[in-house]
Amino acid sequence: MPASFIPYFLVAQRLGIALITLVIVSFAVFFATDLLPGDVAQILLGQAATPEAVAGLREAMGLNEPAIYRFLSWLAGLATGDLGTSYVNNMPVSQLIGGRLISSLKLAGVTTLFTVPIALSLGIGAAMARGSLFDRVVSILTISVISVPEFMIATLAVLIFAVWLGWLPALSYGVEVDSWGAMLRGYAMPVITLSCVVSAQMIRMTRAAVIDTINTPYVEMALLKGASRSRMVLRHALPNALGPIANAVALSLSYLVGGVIIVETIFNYPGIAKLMVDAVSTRDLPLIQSCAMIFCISYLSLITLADMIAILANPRLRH
Amino acid sequence: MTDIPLVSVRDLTIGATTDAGRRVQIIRGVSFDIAPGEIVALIGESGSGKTTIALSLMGHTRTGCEITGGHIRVGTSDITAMNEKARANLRGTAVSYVPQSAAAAFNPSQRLMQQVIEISAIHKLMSRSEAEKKAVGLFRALALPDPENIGNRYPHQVSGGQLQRLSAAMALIGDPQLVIFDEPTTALDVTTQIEVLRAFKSVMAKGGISGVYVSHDLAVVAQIADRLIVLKNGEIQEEGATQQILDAPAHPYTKELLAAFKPVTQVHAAFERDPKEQPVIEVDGLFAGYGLVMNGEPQIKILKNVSFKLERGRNLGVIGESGSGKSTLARAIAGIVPAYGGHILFDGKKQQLALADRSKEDLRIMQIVFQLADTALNPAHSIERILGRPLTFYHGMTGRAREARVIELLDMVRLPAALRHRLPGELSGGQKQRINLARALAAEPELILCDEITSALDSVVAAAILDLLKELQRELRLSYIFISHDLSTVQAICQDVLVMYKGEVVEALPAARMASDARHPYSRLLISSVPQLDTGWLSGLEQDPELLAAFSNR
Amino acid sequence: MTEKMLTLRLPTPRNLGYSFNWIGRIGLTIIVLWALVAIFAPWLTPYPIGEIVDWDYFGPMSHQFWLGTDYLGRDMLSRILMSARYTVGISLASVTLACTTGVIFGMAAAVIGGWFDILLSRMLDAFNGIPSLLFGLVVVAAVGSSIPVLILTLAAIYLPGAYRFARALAVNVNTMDFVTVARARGERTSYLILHEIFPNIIGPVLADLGLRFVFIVLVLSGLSFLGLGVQPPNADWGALVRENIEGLSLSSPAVVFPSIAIASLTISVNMFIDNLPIKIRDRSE
Amino acid sequence: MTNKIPTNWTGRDDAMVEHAIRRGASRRELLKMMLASGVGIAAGGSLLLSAGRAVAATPVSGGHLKAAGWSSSTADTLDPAKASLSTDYVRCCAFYNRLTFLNEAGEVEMELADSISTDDAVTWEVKLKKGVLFHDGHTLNSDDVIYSLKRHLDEAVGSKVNSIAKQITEVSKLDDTTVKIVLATANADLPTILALHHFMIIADGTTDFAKANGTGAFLCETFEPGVKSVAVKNPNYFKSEGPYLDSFEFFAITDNNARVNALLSGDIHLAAAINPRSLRMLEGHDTVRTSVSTSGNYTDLNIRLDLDPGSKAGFIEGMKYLIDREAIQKSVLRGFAEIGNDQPISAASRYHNPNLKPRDYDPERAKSLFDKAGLLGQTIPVIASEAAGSSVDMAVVVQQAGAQIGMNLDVQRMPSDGYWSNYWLKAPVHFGNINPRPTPDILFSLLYASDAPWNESQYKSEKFDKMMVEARGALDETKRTEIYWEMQEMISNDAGTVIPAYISNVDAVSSKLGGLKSNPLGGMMGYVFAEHVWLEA
Repeated sequence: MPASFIPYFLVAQRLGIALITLVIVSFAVFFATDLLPGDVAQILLGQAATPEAVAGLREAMGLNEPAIYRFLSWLAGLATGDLGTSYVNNMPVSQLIGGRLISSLKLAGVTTLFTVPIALSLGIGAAMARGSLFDRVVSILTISVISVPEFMIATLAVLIFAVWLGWLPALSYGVEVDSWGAMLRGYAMPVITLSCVVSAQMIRMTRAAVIDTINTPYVEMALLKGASRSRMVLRHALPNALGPIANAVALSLSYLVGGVIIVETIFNYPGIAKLMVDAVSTRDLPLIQSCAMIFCISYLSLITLADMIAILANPRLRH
Repeated sequence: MTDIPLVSVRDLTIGATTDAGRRVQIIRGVSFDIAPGEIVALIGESGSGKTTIALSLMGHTRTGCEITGGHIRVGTSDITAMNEKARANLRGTAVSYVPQSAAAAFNPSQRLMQQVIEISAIHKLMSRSEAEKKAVGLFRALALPDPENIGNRYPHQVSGGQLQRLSAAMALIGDPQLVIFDEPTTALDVTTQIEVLRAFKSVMAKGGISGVYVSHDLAVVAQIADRLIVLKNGEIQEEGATQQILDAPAHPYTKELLAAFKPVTQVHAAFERDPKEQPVIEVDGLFAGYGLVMNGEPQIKILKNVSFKLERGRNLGVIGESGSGKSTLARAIAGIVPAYGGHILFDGKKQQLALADRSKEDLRIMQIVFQLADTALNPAHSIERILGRPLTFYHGMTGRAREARVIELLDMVRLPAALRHRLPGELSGGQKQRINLARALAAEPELILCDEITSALDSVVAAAILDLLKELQRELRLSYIFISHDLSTVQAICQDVLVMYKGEVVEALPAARMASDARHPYSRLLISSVPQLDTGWLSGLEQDPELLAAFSNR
Repeated sequence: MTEKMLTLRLPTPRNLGYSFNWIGRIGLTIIVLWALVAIFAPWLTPYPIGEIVDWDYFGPMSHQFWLGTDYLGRDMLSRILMSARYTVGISLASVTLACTTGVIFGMAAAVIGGWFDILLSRMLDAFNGIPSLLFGLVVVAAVGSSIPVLILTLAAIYLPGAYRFARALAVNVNTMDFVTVARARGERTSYLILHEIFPNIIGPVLADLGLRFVFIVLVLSGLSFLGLGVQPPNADWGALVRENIEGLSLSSPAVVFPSIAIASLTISVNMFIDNLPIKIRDRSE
Repeated sequence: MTNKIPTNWTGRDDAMVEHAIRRGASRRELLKMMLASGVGIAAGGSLLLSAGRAVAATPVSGGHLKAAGWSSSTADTLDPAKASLSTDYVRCCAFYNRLTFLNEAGEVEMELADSISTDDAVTWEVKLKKGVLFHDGHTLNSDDVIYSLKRHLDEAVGSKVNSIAKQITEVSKLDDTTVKIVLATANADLPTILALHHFMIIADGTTDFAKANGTGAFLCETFEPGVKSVAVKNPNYFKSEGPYLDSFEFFAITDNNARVNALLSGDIHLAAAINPRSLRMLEGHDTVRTSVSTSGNYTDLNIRLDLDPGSKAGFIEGMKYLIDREAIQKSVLRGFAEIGNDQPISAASRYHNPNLKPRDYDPERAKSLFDKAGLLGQTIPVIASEAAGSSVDMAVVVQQAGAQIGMNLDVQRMPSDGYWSNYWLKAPVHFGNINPRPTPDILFSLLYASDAPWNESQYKSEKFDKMMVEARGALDETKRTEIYWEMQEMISNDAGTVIPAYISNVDAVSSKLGGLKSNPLGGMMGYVFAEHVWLEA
């Protein structure tokens, strides 16, 4: 094939693999759900679940059809872009997810915009000043930050900024995002909390990757051209460290879609993670499936994106 | 030449700190001058400190090292007195550097032009367009193909020889008074090496630029340097005009160096084989390649219909330049790269083509030794473990017996028994290569495939290794297939030679009469390109440009 | 991540032929300290872990209760000491398990390559796609809750990450000549993996392990809400922070000290791993 | 890494409401009047109410209220029949009305019904208020009522009160504003039962509950299950009083701490059902106050009589002595509870048997009992879960007591998820959580009759069953009380349910919030707060 074609080929290949993975996941999730005791009818009725009531509700919900059949019909629907209808409240799943997905993505997006630059600059800084006091402080700091439980950071943030200082709202939800200021205020605390969780890995990986490239002859060559240390790192080391860095960033960020349940709970942010929890606890198969798909897709697309960046950053693969 | 030298170095001492924090002197009181327009060569084997000295002229020392004494003056500036910033200002403008491996010294993710003119950008010497114009001029001067556009390419898109010349352009862009060449041609094929040397020589002469040429290869240095400084263990052994040193070396070490170059006489078979014996190995119509295998054929085909026969006790040399497929041949024979066509007979016995299908015994009798000893030895294993494994694996040796044998093997390759507790990282290049060899011997093979095993070594060390190989051959009735790009080495040990080009054998010759018998134009080109220990050789060398154009891989 | 950060030029005693900088030593000391606490906890605790010793709740530090009391009025010191057992034990066990299996699979994938690699990678990616909440629930439902199950679950959750990481490293090492030599010698895959590749990736792997350890210590407390955690009245540090989180606004020691305990352990583990003792070797060049 | 938090699916909320109608309350007066003169009672209640308000601070109109419950999920619904979480009750109360409801005093008042009358407590006649408009503009009539009541009998609807509704054999239309209800057996409690939140009146033929169409004080502007709902004032509400708020927003903050903090930071005006532990956080904040309502809700330790170890004589009694009720009341519930005496009728009910004293904490006695049962020193698993409020802490308290007498109680915390379907009623020794029911009769028939669907301890006694039926029919008050007292005694002594305490409910509210009365009927003023409260400027 022509060299210039390689990236497209790679993309296609990645996408193919991603699709296969998705199918595997949906099956796995489905059987996992099926393994769980109690079904949606039983759980909906909760304490009021007298046998006959359950039976009646099951009948009405069409839960008596074999599970595999229900799954396949859901899959078939998915193929036509129909995510199915929630067992629990007969609303189309797409409608249930829609808004929440967007808010989840918003949060993830803002966090990314906030965290990535900081994490990268810290990592690069540490690499440049390797072995220096700054380097040590950063590495200890990163560990300390992630070793504080997420829910504690969140609660602390609320206490300080909302209750004691009253600068920020305690709830990230219901903030009218009319102005930039309002948005910043609204997102500040969840973002801070999440950053603490996801940045550590990025910082460490960035530092390692940059240090690896700093030891290469072409960076020494830059030095022998009279380049300043910053130029050496930023112009020569960094571009070649991009691949591994992108990978680390992607892995950390993949947490931001499905993993933010605690933040959603404490700041009452209507995201998709909480939706998933509800779905599982009500055994709402179509909803569970759709959420799982979304998590998986976001994870895979991030990984794929990272690969793409790695490819684009490397002329050898690009040309 | 004026009287005041451009560079003067006085009692330079450079110290290094080991892992354990122990201080060692690696340069011990070195003094020398370089006149304007003069090219001085620093000669010595690795560890002699030649590169360290050269870099110190730019005020740069590698991590762990630092200038502990003496003075370095370049032009009007006192390098040793300067702070890092002032030194940085000097780099690229007053003194510039041409690295050993341009392939590694170019940033893979930047276009060539950008890197070539970076110096002018860093020191704000001229506008970008001027710089580019100047660069193109240098490209032309350095006889680079398509000088207008080559700058737009990425490093991986040009050949090694071209990269090396580009790195020269990179060094010259800032009009330095002094250029440091750090083994600039070691990594190149002989045919390419000639062009590069020519290019260097002409631009240096035109600009009247002084140069420091670091190399272990006397023959190359002879072509380009006015004066030689012979180094060993961080001290100057001998210093003098090139011709004078070549003709009348005073210092024994210099003599030793030269000795490594004495033309080899015909090598005889190591021992008489009895005629009934089968050839140790016979290869017939071998095809091999890499990549995805589709309907029995790999995507990238390297070897095309290679056939040869090697009698017991004789050695076969395989020469050719990078990309000629000689290494692939070794790997195909060893089964690492399974051939997809042809036969391999060992001792008349047909061998499976794929490694996986061969029996332990078949694997044992044929061992392969790789070029780069550092990557061929597991850095995490002690020497004892490295040598011990094949003993256990093939001969089921353990405990005392094994240790005894390891010591024996070390002795065979002329290494002290104490070495067995070391890690590869702690050995010199030569020592590593010997261990590499000893590991092969541990299997007690009948045939050893030597893939460029001497090319990474200093000439003296390499010579020693070759002698070792010969001795071992006599003692152990071995046969070698000796793969190399360097004819003199091949001639030094082989009776027969295969010349390979683009995966095919273009000619098979008796080693002794190569120069006379070679018919195929490529073989002739190759042979004529080997540098001679004679200052006039390069300038006198007549080569058919078409031939060059046709065969040297740029 | 291999290279040791924070190495100091301070002279360090080399009686063992090892150089071990002070940061590494502090780390090790704290780890050992907690390990000892974990082992001898039952003899150290002033009160039974579950006993309500004070009608008041979120009590302050006092002579009677050194670290105050928790939300039920139980002695915090006793609870932290006892919890050390579960936090240290379970976390170490599962992180080791996750990394060992992950690394072995990763190396195998790199060495064997081909379909094995693709398949394994896909499967684990897929597993990553399954929400761990669902996974946790299924585990409880299927096999019930016990410490071993807990350990296995944690390990399972962190296996894919370790795998990905190890595989990337192993792929690089796998291209080295010495691996080819071993292959040409006819070595089995198991040998290639364990003897040729593993020693050369152990450094980064350890560093990675350090980071995972931190996460596992925290996730541990999360699992208890799925009924998968340590059963009451016992708890792990994370759970202690959780159950006393209301005390945060009162800056009660009941929430502060468990957090400190967690931080001290996780940080020291990383300090130790980043500064493992290095054997002193002098280059002969 | 942290997908794991408690799923807030506790059946606990379930019928938190019915608690509102804990006591058959006004039934005596009702009966008197009705039986004396077969005339229905006029709705004088509203007068009473307004009188009550007159003394209270003067209401302020307008404002946007933000209130936070403690649980919500995608299962949130506007279908009264399916209502199960506090959030559902609050919404239903805002958007719909019932035929009757119970005021702060627990007395039956008419809401949509103008009067309810009967001669024999079997056949009832319900007259509807005239000119009550649904949000969609159509006028309330018999058909709406008939549809609303009948759908509870249809299993496909999945009604929570299906079992209670079963006693209704006929609902028929006499005229546009009169409905006839016929019961299977005499039950004078019908007006009380009709006050259950599930019996909200919806428009005839309604099947889509994406938006609410009721007669309530607020119109449903937005409703996102598991997220929030926004309600705006109903301009033509049929009641003379209220609502005062222009609009109110209701959602849930599941994390107790977050809920309290949101209140403290002024992001919400009401934080429902806060953990007594966090009361200390409120101290020193004059912007907030609490409203406590004592309730009959309880978490009980269930020991099945039909399984080991419960089947061994003495074990259950032993456990009743082993449980340290004071510790539970003081430490676990922080004093916001009344100590219980192992039977379901709390002191708040007029049928509560005061002679029945709670058992003392007496480990020694328990020890001898266990010894007798031959269980001493054995390991007995005790199943608890976050699902049954405070059960885990209670379990630990018992466990400690057990440890002192060499009784090894192995507490096993199970996931909230699916607790009710997987462990409740099933495990030999487990915790449950029961919400109050309007009448002793419902409680008994639901929990202790031999054929009771939720017979937590598998208590079976023909005598008990007989007494239950007798009491239901017994129209003489003292007689009935007598019977109920004896039944309580039987449960307390013989049943396997250990009921250590009745748990109160604590709401924290902004001091701006006016009109919210501390309400004996449950949190958030019995979920009807929206139409009664106002925001001080």
